[in-house]
Amino acid sequence: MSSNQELSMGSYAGIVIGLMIIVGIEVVLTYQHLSVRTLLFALLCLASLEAFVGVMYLMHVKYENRLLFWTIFPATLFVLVLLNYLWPDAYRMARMSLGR
Amino acid sequence: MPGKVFAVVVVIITLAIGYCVVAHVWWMPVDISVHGPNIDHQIEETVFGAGILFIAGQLVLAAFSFLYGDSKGARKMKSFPGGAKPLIIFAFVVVGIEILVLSFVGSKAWGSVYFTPPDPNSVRVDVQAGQFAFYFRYPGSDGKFGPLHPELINEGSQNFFGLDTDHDADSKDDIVTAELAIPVNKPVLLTLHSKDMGHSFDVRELRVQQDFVPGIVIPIHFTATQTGKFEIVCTQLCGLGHYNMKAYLEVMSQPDFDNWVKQQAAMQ
Amino acid sequence: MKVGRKVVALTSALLIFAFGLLYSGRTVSAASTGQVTGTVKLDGTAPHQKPIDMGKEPICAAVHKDKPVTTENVVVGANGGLANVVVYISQGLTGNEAAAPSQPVQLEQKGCQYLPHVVVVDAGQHLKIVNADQTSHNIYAQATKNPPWNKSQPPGAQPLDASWTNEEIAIPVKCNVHPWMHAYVVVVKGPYGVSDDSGSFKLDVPPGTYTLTAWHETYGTQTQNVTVAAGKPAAVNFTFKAK
Amino acid sequence: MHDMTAHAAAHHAPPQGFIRKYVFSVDHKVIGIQYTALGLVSAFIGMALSWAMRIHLAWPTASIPFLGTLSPNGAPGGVPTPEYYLSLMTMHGTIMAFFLLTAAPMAGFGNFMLPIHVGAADMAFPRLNMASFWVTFVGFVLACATFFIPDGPPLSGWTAYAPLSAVGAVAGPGQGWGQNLWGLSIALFCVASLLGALNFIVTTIDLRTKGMTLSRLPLATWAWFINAWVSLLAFAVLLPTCLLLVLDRLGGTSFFIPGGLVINDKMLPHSGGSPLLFQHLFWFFGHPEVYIIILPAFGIVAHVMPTFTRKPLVGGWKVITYAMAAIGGLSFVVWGHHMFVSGMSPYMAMVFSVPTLIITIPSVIAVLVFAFSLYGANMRFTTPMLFCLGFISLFISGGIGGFFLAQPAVDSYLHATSFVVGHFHFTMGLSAVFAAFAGFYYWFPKMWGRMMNETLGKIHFWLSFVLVYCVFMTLHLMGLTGSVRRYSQFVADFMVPLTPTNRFITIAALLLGATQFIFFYNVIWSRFKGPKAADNPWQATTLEWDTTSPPPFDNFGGRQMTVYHGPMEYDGDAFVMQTSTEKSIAGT
Amino acid sequence: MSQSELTMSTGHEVLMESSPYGMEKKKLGMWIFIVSDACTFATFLFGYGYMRVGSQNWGTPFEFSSILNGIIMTFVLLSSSLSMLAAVRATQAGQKASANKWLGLTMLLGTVFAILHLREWFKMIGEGWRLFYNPLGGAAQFGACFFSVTGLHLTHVISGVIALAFIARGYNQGRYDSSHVETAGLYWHFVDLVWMFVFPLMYLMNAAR
Repeated sequence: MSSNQELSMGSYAGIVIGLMIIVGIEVVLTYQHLSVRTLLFALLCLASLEAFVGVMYLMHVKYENRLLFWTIFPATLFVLVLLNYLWPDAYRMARMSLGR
Repeated sequence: MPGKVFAVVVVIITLAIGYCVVAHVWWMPVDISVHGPNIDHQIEETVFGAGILFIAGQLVLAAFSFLYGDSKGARKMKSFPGGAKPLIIFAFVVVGIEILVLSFVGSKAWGSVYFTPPDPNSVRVDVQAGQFAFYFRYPGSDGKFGPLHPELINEGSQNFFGLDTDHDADSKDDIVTAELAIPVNKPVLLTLHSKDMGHSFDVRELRVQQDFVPGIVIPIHFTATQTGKFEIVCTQLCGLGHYNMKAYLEVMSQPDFDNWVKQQAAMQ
Repeated sequence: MKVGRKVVALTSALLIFAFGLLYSGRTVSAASTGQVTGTVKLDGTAPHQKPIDMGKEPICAAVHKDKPVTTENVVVGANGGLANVVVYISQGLTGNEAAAPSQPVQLEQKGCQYLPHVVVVDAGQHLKIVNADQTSHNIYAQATKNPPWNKSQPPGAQPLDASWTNEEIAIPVKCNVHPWMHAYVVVVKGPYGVSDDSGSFKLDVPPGTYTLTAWHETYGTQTQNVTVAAGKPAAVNFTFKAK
Repeated sequence: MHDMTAHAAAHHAPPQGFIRKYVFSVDHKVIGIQYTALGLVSAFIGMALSWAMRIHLAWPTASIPFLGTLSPNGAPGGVPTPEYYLSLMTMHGTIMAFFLLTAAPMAGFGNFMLPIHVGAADMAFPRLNMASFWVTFVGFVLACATFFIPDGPPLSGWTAYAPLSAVGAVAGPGQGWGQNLWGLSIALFCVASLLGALNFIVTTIDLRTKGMTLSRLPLATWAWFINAWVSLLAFAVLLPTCLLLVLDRLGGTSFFIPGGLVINDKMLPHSGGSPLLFQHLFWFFGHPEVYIIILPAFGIVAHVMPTFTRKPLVGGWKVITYAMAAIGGLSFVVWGHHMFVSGMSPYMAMVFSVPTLIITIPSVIAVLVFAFSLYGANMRFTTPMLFCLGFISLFISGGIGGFFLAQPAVDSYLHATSFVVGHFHFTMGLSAVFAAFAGFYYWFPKMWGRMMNETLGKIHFWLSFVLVYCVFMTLHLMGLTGSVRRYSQFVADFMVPLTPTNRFITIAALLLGATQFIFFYNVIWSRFKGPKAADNPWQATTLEWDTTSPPPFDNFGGRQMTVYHGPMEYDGDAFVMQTSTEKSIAGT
Repeated sequence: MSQSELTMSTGHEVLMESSPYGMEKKKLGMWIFIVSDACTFATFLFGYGYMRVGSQNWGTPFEFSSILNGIIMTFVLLSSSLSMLAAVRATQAGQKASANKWLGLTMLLGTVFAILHLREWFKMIGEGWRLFYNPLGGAAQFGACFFSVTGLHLTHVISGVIALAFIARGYNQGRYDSSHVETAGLYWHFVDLVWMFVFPLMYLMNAAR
């Protein structure tokens, strides 16, 4: 079976607690009166970090075959990046709307 | 035998298509706008470039089908000299050049419509598309458009734009017509907004086509160079009357336009 | 077992008798018809009716080239009579009025206009819709108390048929393809009268006391009570205030 | 490496009983035939709808037989009303694009052939495979049910643009429950396609028999594999779009409906949404969808042609596979060219125009590979081969339209004209269908164990090929006049003179439809009375010709299939099966 | 019906190409499902972002109590991931008893998450929030985006709990082995990681600050 014995349960617990700490940081940041844009950027970075840690460690991708990493991440990021083509039209919608 | 028949059929079809395109059996109407020639030039260039690729492709297919039919004797197979490399080079080079040319020249034509700012003193007309009719609004003598109140729209009493002439000073002199009249050789700025569905403002002769998107106002500008009566049609599916959603664009000389506006104002 | 059979015979006899009475009852009172006549006046100047620009449909624009068409929200005759007012009985119906006329009422689409502008049908009576134009119309009856009804009628198609069951005082009818085309279908129970250009109307009503309601698309409704004696027409006049 | 310990699961015994064997079967071959049958039924329904549309366009007052009885209020007396014409068009597009063109070549032939091509006994997840067919079938039933509900079928086109499709019954006839059922049907189709794509990917990766390295995969399998990835990511975006659309219609939300819309003098209780969001999300799926339709066609032609040119494709498996992969990848970057004039910001137009032009390069490479593989061949003109040649010619004609519509300036004139209709019918409609015909004639002996009649096949090809050009090239070139698509009648002044052209197209379309019955008759007759088919009637090399036709329940009768060669070991009349240990004669 | 069953029916070893991913086909299938489900969630979140950018008065309605509730839910879900890992470890080690314990704990935590979430939903519905009504006068789109994104996630959590129940039952009857439990674990971690995006974007971005 894929060798997933590298990490003991204790270290898994450490990783999960680490994720909880990141969530704590996110909450603290929320109440720091940042501008919406910087808060959004910070939250997205932290959430992506959590997701990356979660996928690599909790879901063993770090110990699986390299090809799995190079299949799931490019495919998902490809769609995530391309969906960003929406934003110019979202702002266009806000800027040129009839005020309704 | 079938290979030769296929080759002949393909050649006949290719020649027929070539004839239909070259002889302009179906072709664009004469252009009457300033930015039109750019677009026409772009279309003719694409017809020329893509046409050559089309004819070359079909003739190559016909030639191979003609030459390498099913000869009963067990002939020795010949593979294409150089394998696939020349094909890839051809694809990258020829199609690549065509892409660069088309996109570079094309951007100029596209830019002339969308990236050049409208002329400040152009004739401004507010166009509203609703389920199955266009209505046009001229600012009237004060040159300002009154605010729109969608809740006041009442087709029965011809209040198509939802103007509140009692309270809004600017709306009092706005002129609402079902026909778009514009002066010739003067820049025109249309602001397109939709009442309900997605519609589209398409005048073939003006080489202008722009969708109405409900919720936002889209400005387009052009200058007509010829007088005459042209048809505005809706090309975005908007429901059962889509096929009959049209209005007329009348390009007039400046004096005709002025007294047309006066005449429409009297009829409000 | 014998009692059961006797009971059955008795009830069926009763039924036949009741049905007979009901059926005959309807025709008994048809003979003595009273009449209500009157005029509808508009107090004040009629609001300016905007001319309709049919530029979109050249076929219809050509029909009206000489006489431009205006909106018909308020149609005032020569002597200030208000047209298109529907007068009907809102209370006092005794159920023995004349049966609804069987032949259908016609609503015609001619020159991209509905003729007549206000059409009245009895509940359950059929409306025949004719398309006399060379262009397609779609008839959209935006009923609320009845199921909405939306059908297209290409040029030269055979007449469409529509009927509404429950009473609805004004069903606005429009054509989506020509947004200026508007009409009203008024579904009433019992006798009704529509005021013509001079504002006069006529109702055939059996004798009795009734409340008459007059409805107009712009000025709303007014009611008046009236008692009708047999053979002597009762006069009722309405006056609407022009805002 | 595998956990080869014995599993407690029921082993792969062939099922007994009619239901288990033919209806709820988990055998990939039965599911493949079910998908192909669904595709054939959709083809004939779609064709009937297109007949009704064409007759109405040519003779607007003509009474179309059966239509009056099929839907008395949609087409009283057989003459379709404008809204019913739009409903016919919408369902023609939906049924053809989804239930025929996406389902038949990919899921139909793919389900039947992929496991055999890779030498496996069945798909990786057989029960999931059966589930995805039945979800597609329910979607198909929902889509057809829209004809028989009082509201009638939807009329917002197969693209169902936002306010018209999202606002509800107030938008006009057909937009009531018809549009709801359409949304649910397409959502179900997305779920089924996602499960199908997942099955294809895992089977191609994990269940290849000994020796079947990726470089020896048959090219049809490569196409289905790449296509599975494209449809996995594309349908994953269409599913939420359909859910949001149904939520807009039934939940009262307004993701796609802006504020201030007035219909019949009444303000709609929606605000905050944007039709552009729907167009972006739909076309993010929409353009990969048209490549989902054409990639299996590339795969089938690349698989069938070497058998009849008796020589490998020029450039071997690498060039065509990389071209297909490039097309699959680029297909996600180009969707904006559908929205040049539909309100998207004009700056984005340039951003989408360049990749759209770039995607023509791999397409041209693929066509060149197909065309130049005929060079020096000794072609055997069987029906599948003729259909492959037809595919190449039609794809060249279709691809040319792409050069025009990729440029925003040209598209501003040609958008939503019948030029576009001709373009996508050539690429999606005809090239994909001709390739599907090639696949059908090629694999019919293997799927049903009987040979199809060659003369009927050739008649079917020649008539279809010529009539197809008459119908769709006329439609394509007519678009240059700017004649607008999706019009139920031609009342605009510049379109009335086109009526003779439309009559010509209609007559040709009716004849084209009639020729398809030759094919249908050929299928039915050969299925029962056709001559028995040998194991390898076409002297082909891939694994499906290495087993009996039709193949037994576990495809190879328990034999251990070991692969030593690539799929294109042809040299004139000599050929080397993939599993034979002889020396390779074509070096693949 | 994987290849290995074939061996039983035909009696000899079926040789196959080794999978380049070197993993069970169940796990590979689950990974590919995760890719497509991630794109589905991404589309919902992009729709939410599009609505928020396009609207004028979005409003930030969440008081600290809802944020606190959100934090508790996040911790519950994260710890359920931990217990899931322990369950997988136990099944691989063959300890049936502790595997059942951990699986039971994971299901319990999942149910707690669902209950907390539904409680918050009903509180909001009680306050007047509807799919398209904002009692605080902000953009009415808030309800639509909130309920649709969290609703999709909640559906995934609930179906995850039900799937875990089936897997546990099958495991106890010996029909499923540790690879099935590990695949279910992958799905569970994925649902947890999607919450890592939903919580900040839906709760923290709308916290009244």
